Amino acid sequence: MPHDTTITTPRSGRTTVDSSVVAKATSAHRKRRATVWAIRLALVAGWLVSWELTATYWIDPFFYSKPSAVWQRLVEWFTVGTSQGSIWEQIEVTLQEAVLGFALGALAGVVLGILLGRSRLLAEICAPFIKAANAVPRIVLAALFVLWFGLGMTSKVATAFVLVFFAVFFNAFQGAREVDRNLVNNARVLGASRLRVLTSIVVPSATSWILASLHIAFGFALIGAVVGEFTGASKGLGLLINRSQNMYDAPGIYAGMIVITVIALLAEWLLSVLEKRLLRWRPQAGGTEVRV
Amino acid sequence: MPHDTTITTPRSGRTTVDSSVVAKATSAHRKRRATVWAIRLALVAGWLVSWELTATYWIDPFFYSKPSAVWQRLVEWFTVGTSQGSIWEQIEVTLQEAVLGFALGALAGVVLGILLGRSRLLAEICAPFIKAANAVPRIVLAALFVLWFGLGMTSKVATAFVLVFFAVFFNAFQGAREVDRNLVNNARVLGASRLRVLTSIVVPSATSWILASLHIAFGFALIGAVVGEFTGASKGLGLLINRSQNMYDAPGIYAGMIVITVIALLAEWLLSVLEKRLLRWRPQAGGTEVRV
Amino acid sequence: MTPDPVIELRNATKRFRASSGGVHTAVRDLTMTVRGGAFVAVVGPTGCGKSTTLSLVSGLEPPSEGVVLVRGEEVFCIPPGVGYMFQNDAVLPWRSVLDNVASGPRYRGSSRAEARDRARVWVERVGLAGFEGYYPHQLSGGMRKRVALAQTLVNEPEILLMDEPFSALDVQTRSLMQDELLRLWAGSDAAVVFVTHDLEEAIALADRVVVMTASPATVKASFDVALPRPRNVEEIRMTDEFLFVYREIWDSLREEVNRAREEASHRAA
Amino acid sequence: MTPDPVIELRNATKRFRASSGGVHTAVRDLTMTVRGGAFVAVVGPTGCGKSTTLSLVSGLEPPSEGVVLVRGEEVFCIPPGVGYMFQNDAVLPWRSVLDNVASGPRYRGSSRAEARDRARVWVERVGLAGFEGYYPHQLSGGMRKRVALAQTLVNEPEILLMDEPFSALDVQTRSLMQDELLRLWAGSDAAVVFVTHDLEEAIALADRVVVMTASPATVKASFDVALPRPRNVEEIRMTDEFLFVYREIWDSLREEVNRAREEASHRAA
Amino acid sequence: RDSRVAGDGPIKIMVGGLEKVIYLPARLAEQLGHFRAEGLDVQLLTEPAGASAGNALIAGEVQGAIGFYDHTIDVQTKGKCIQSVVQLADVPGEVEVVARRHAGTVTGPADFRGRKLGVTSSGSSTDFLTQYLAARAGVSSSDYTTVKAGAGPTFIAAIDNGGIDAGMTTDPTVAQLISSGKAEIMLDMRTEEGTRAALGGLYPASSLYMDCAFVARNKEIVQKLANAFVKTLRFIESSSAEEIANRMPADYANAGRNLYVKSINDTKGMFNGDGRMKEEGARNVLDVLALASPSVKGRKDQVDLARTYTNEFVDKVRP
Ligand SMILES: Nc1ncnc2c1ncn2[C@@H]1O[C@H](COP(=O)(O)OP(=O)(O)OP(=O)(O)O)[C@@H](O)[C@H]1O
Ligand SMILES: Nc1ncnc2c1ncn2[C@@H]1O[C@H](COP(=O)(O)OP(=O)(O)OP(=O)(O)O)[C@@H](O)[C@H]1O
Ligand SMILES: [Mg+2]
Ligand SMILES: [Mg+2]
Repeated sequence: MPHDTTITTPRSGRTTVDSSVVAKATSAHRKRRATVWAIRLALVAGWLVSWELTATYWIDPFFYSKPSAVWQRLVEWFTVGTSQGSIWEQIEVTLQEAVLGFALGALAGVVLGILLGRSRLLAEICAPFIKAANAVPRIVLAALFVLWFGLGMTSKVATAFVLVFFAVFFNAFQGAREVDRNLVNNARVLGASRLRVLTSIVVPSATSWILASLHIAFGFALIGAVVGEFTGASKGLGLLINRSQNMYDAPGIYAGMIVITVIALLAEWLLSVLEKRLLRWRPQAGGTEVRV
Repeated sequence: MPHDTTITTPRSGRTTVDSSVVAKATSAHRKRRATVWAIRLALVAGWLVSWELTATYWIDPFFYSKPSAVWQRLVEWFTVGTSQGSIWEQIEVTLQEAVLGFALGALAGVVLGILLGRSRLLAEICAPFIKAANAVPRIVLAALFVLWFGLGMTSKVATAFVLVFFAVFFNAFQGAREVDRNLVNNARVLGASRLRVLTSIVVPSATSWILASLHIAFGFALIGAVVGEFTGASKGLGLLINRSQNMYDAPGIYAGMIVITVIALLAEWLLSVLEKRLLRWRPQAGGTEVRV
Repeated sequence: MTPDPVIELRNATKRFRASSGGVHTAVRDLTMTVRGGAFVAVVGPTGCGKSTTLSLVSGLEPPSEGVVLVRGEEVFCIPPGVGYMFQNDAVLPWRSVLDNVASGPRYRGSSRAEARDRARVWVERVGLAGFEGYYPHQLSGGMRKRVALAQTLVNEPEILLMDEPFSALDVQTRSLMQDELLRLWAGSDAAVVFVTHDLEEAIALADRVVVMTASPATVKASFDVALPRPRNVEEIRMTDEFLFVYREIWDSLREEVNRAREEASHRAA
Repeated sequence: MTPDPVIELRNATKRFRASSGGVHTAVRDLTMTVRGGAFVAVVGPTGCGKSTTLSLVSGLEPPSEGVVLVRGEEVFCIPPGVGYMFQNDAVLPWRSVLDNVASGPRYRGSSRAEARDRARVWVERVGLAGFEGYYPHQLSGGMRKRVALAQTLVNEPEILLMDEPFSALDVQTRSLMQDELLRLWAGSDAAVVFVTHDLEEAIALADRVVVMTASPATVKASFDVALPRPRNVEEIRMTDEFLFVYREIWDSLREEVNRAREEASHRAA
Repeated sequence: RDSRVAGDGPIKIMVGGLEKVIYLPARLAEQLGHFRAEGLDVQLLTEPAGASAGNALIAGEVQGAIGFYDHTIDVQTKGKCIQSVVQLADVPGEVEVVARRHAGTVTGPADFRGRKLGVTSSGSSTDFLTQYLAARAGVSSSDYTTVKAGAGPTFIAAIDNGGIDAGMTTDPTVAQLISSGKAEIMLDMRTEEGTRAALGGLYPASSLYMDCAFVARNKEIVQKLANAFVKTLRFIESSSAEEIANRMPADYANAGRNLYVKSINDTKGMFNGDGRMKEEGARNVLDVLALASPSVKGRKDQVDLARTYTNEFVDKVRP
């Protein structure tokens, strides 16, 4: 970060903090990141090696596959393509379903969660219905959605939607309920209308709750899309995995899971960037002091 | 509540609040509850009637079934039994799987969430792995669990476990991160060891986050059990629904969903009782004033 | 000179549902009026119900019995022209100092630029020039209080409710703020209800000091402070009139505080 | 009579990473000693770094440069025998008053019953008898401060760090608490570092008043208060010695406060 | 959305498991270019369960479905009309396998008593056939435990770790189990003799079925489909397993090419080569369902078998 070299002290006249202090702090930070990445990589490597070894000498790779076979399958998919066509096409289809389901589900979850979180009567009335709806197994729903919405994209989006909606809804609801009454009262006295209280106090207050739920929600959206594709589809990563299952292609199953996971991690990274922007106002968690 | 008639005023000598004030407040409270229930029932009734009517005159009950048929199927299950044996047996099996998965998943989620929420290094190292694991479609996992753990209860418990774990984990993690630093510092100065800080400050602070996640988690546990049963089983509600699907028995599908929903609502109610006990210390949300 | 009361409480009673399931009376049979342009200070033992009284006037809480009138009209929602500085921090942690202060004008329909311009003036007046872009967590407790003050004053309220606004400020800033408050108030027609624990502050600022009884709160006594205006808070403290009024109010207050403590121990027995 | 210093800061500097990415120096080159059994009051402009100084002594924050010694040993973790009353509310909302006060003994290994017995005594001493079973949200701000005080004192610390402990109390309770604090302190060998905004309070309580510079904080001047002990806080205020010391410290402090304000506006320009 | 009337866009055919060898003709027809040769734009979709394929068909999501013939009878009892237009096989192609460790003790349906029997899914054709087999041997369905073991790896794992003692499944699962020595064949319903021996008659299973109304209104399209499928069946009849495997997409043999060829070889005999339904077979299916399916039980007389299949189109296919 180039900003690291700016020094802000109210008493700039007396300041003797030289830039070496800042530089040291920055290098300590870099070192830490390097350590973290080293440990992560070591963990991954250890896991892959032990998997490869056990699958070679001990357990049955027919069920468990092994990293080298999975890697081979991945290479094949990305170079030759899959039997359903280019792997990118599959990714695109699944991603499209997941993103749509995510966006709609998150929006609906936030709006309904906040509304119900702020209105006791509505919340009391709706609570049992929402809890009931949440208890409906998604896999059954996925089958129903195919009947209701057809085999097209809609049914997958709907499956992703319900998964995302509930995850976000419950957090937004709780976040809206936990809003500091003081802040609300202050805004009301300052002249905020009910709507403005909602948008300028309740929503920002609930943001950390909502963001916490979004972290898991995109994973859910992907799962929803995959479940939907399992139920009936002509393209998509879910179908690819499903076919691998049916064709005793264990490497294919794991390869498909890896592709999905990588997508989820990318989405997660995007979300983290968003979170950092939205929560700029928050004191950073421990460990931000410059130790020199 | 019999307690409603106790009057607590610091200045009991001057108190002229007669019990009629309390009685009025209590009756207002009752009235409110009655209204809420009336609206809920009206909604349910309206929904059932419109479903019955549309299914009779407009949409195809082959797919959408209708309330009367569903009711008939429910009655049959509870009097005659299902094709897999007594309905109670099915409920017991599914419940057992769900409860076990729920308990283990919630425990693991809370413990890991709080540990990672308090340790920046651990969190940084593990974060991508946990997010990756969360992105693995559960339906694929369910199939893998059957391969790994067999067709018995273990594979269903494992499916329920992963669903519950992630829901709880992310909230516990966030809850542990949001703990007021002041409280932690105070406890440390008062002499609390790291462990005591965790148990006496962090855990209670994160309680409202954790409880929020538990609300959806039991629903997830049920879903996990059902998904597991879909993949392979000899008993359980999931299998019952799957069977109905295979036999074009729409009323059976809906009846199974209703049984699961009712179970989830009962569990939800138990959780609410627990929540009330655990969060006794909290100021109740708005609307608790006695308006007389 | 003595316009109609802008604030009037008539036998106002406020009860809360206690968590034990019983009912806790915070304010009982409180009758009190504040005329337009008056500066009334309220003192009383901790926990007696001072904050609750302000919340009744602001319309944030409805009275359980009795009526609350502002400018002759019964209060159902928040009356226009009321400013309320809360006892607890109520600045928005996700807004910078400037945007926090600009909240009021924004809520009341000003454009963003206009609101910020007005806010900037007030940020300077409370001595926070240079901190416009800071977020509340980057400020000390005292600085946050000043943000809250600016936030309230930027709306130029006609009725100003202040709940221990200066209790977290350092002595110097505090007396500066007190002087500033008096200056601003003198230039306006605002009625001020000022809750404080600091009797000196109460006397130095107010036209009238109201002493509240121990819980449940009601008016115990009301003392006029006839010190000449404009006042310089620092200087006035040492005058004989000041010390006389101080002693008088002090005696009245001490009684209540002792009573509050006794009752607490009684209840425990 | 003059034992070795129990608290010693040698050229202690504390920097924070500012959210802008830069570095903010809160305390700079601070050197200061407190002898065993001494009562030192610390005053300074808001936001100068007083709370940060206490957090260095308590071991909650490590210094960026320099050393902090408690009883001659360098501070790495929280030194035993330290009590710290925070500026912000730090009572546990999920524990009743009694259990909050009993926290310290419980953490230090007492049995539940014993801890509660000790806590009960302290709850009474701070005037909260009868409120043992209340939860913090059911108490007023002042009552919560008293809970925090009892929570700290029940551990009978040898080094007592207090960050504006009485700022939210009403006048009467405040002077009662001040007297109580002096009484308790006289009966112990505890060293007290007492941060306050109230100069009167500082002089009335302390043996020595330390004035801090505007941010970054360092010791500007130190004034011995030679008023005889035992003191009655109420009475001492009116004596000539008191007023003399008051004026002296006031002049020193005023300079810093003005400097702090100027710099703030300079930075803005 | 209702595509029961042929409009623009491709003809969608839902297969209850595109990779299953018993449904091989669907993908093979596409690979051989028979659809294109007929001027048809066919899109093959896949679903894990036969019933879902049936549902998709009835919902009008697809124009055709490839699955077991018995679905046509089942849905008729619920007031729906679908009919088999090309009957791909006269036998189910299912195999009752028994885990190697029980091979000595469980030799026929009479030994089902007290056993855990795997079926692909509860309420599926394998479930009905298992019940029928047991009933013929005098074992009631309450005397054994039916376990849903799925098809594919989960079935193999279940045999492997004792989740089931015996079970009914198709190729390539069977080939996999036999070649790895995990199980042995008890009843082979991939051939006519085996099926007659096990069930006392034929049991036509794999078929292309379509909505009756669609068939009535789009005879040309159905005829073209029938042409394509019958040609494919003839190709299967006249080719070796090796040749067929060569025509399939490479990844179908991901679990091992030899295994795939073997499973085609073992199964290819079940396809009837002409797409015709034999009346005897249809009647036998009804008998099985009347015993095992709760929806057909007691309603056997109300079922109009003539509406569940038609040979009208396959008969018109040029030789
Ligand atoms: N929402 C509430 N629910 C229940 N009790 C309440 C509520 N608000 C206040 N109380 C009670 O009412 C009483 C008066 O509270 P209030 O905050 O008005 O006191 P106060 O005079 O402002 O005290 P302080 O000077 O310490 O701020 C207290 O005993 C408090 O416990
Ligand atoms: N954790 C932190 N991260 C960044 N800056 C901090 C942190 N803690 C304090 N500061 C900054 O350090 C300076 C000193 O803060 P401190 O709380 O010590 O002041 P103070 O003298 O106690 O003020 P007050 O009298 O208002 O309580 C302030 O400018 C504050 O913004
Ligand atoms: Mg108050
Ligand atoms: Mg401070």
